[in-house]
Amino acid sequence: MQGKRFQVSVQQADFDVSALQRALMQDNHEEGAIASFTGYVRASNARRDLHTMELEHYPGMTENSIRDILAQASGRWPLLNAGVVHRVGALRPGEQIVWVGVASAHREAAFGACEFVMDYLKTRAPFWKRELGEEGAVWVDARESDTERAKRWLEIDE
Amino acid sequence: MQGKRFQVSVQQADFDVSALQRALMQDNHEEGAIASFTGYVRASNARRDLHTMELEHYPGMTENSIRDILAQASGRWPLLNAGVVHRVGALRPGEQIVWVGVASAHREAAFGACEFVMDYLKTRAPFWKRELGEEGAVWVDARESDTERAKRWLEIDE
Amino acid sequence: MKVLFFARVREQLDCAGLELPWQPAFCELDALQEHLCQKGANWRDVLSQENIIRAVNHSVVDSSCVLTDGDEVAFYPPVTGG
Amino acid sequence: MKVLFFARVREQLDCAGLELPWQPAFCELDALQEHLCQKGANWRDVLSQENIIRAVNHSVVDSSCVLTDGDEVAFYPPVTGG
Repeated sequence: MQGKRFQVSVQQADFDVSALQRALMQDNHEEGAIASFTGYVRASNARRDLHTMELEHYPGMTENSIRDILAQASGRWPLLNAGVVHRVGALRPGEQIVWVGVASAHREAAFGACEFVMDYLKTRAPFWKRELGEEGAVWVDARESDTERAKRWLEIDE
Repeated sequence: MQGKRFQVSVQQADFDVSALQRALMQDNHEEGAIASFTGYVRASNARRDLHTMELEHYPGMTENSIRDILAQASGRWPLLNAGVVHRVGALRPGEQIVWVGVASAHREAAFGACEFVMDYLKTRAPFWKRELGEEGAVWVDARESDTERAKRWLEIDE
Repeated sequence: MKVLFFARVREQLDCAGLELPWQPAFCELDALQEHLCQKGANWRDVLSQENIIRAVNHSVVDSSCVLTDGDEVAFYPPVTGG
Repeated sequence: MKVLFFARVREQLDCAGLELPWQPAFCELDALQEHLCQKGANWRDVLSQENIIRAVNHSVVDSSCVLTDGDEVAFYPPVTGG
């Protein structure tokens, strides 16, 4: 088995999920499964018509915290490769925000790790969303349900 | 909300996950989340060095059973769109076998449905794998662990 | 009536399928299966395997069921796709 | 010592960050925070919000901790990425 590779990118540019997924494959074809998640800017919102989503982050810490999340995932599941791409800046409805991809020999590990990384990314990585609509700019509030989902993994440990 | 669309394809040709994922998006940008799974032909095997994986299926029933699995998933989760592509014929190590993609407003539904569809696909859809290696051709045995994973969903119902 | 065999079952029978003219004896799946078993010792061995799955008109059936003229019946081993 | 503010906190303070010359009084995170609160009523209001998260050298800290010259400290609201 080749060494695990973690690809992390925080970028303004859009990304191509096919290319990202291909980059998770090794030459020795050990991978049987890739689970991936892509998050998009939704058009509808309880409060207003969204025209732009602005994403701010904490350069340096963002990359470190994502690498830490991937390292935790690879301690829980037998992963081969994993990658995270998170966009920052101004995004429009329908645009891709985030991609998480996890390659493993079998699907159990790939699915588990992909969901774990998303749950931790949502509650740990220093990104902040601001919605710009007709009524002006509003910072998005953290969701209690995201905190609860991330806590599940601690309960599984006990 | 536009109507749910289920895309099902059983084909010899390879597929592009970016194009498949884009096809799950609607014009009204209701999607916040796409979870996807891609299965690959693994090179290593307990018994022999694999050089070709042959996939046989039951034309007609295959497509019907996949549509039935997608309909069951959309009864369990608020899905927007979903798609399944499954290849048949002769495949080489590293090649893509299957893709499942699920779009929903939020990630909980997308992840849950994607894993459900894979578990049911593995245990219900009439596909059979035969491995060709140095020692000849061997039909792949069904895995007990796949049956157990599919049963989880029945237990969740109770 | 169309009868199909897949994968290991098809290989073991050396037969991908049969077109059978309808007979009243085929009005039950178990009866059709017994009719096929009478084609020879190999047929009985193969079709008596414990894990054989039976599908009627593209739906898996867990026990015998009523058949009618024009039905499509399939016998196959546990599936291994995905 | 570098102090950074992000998102709603940055906006409320109208300040993205400060470079502070090291003082022995900054040897604890709580003491540094109290020093910042003394910059004015608005600073005290904003930095006293219950859900403020504190990070030292890119790691979130749950309680006060020892600081040393050259540390990077950040104050920010709950994260909302992904």
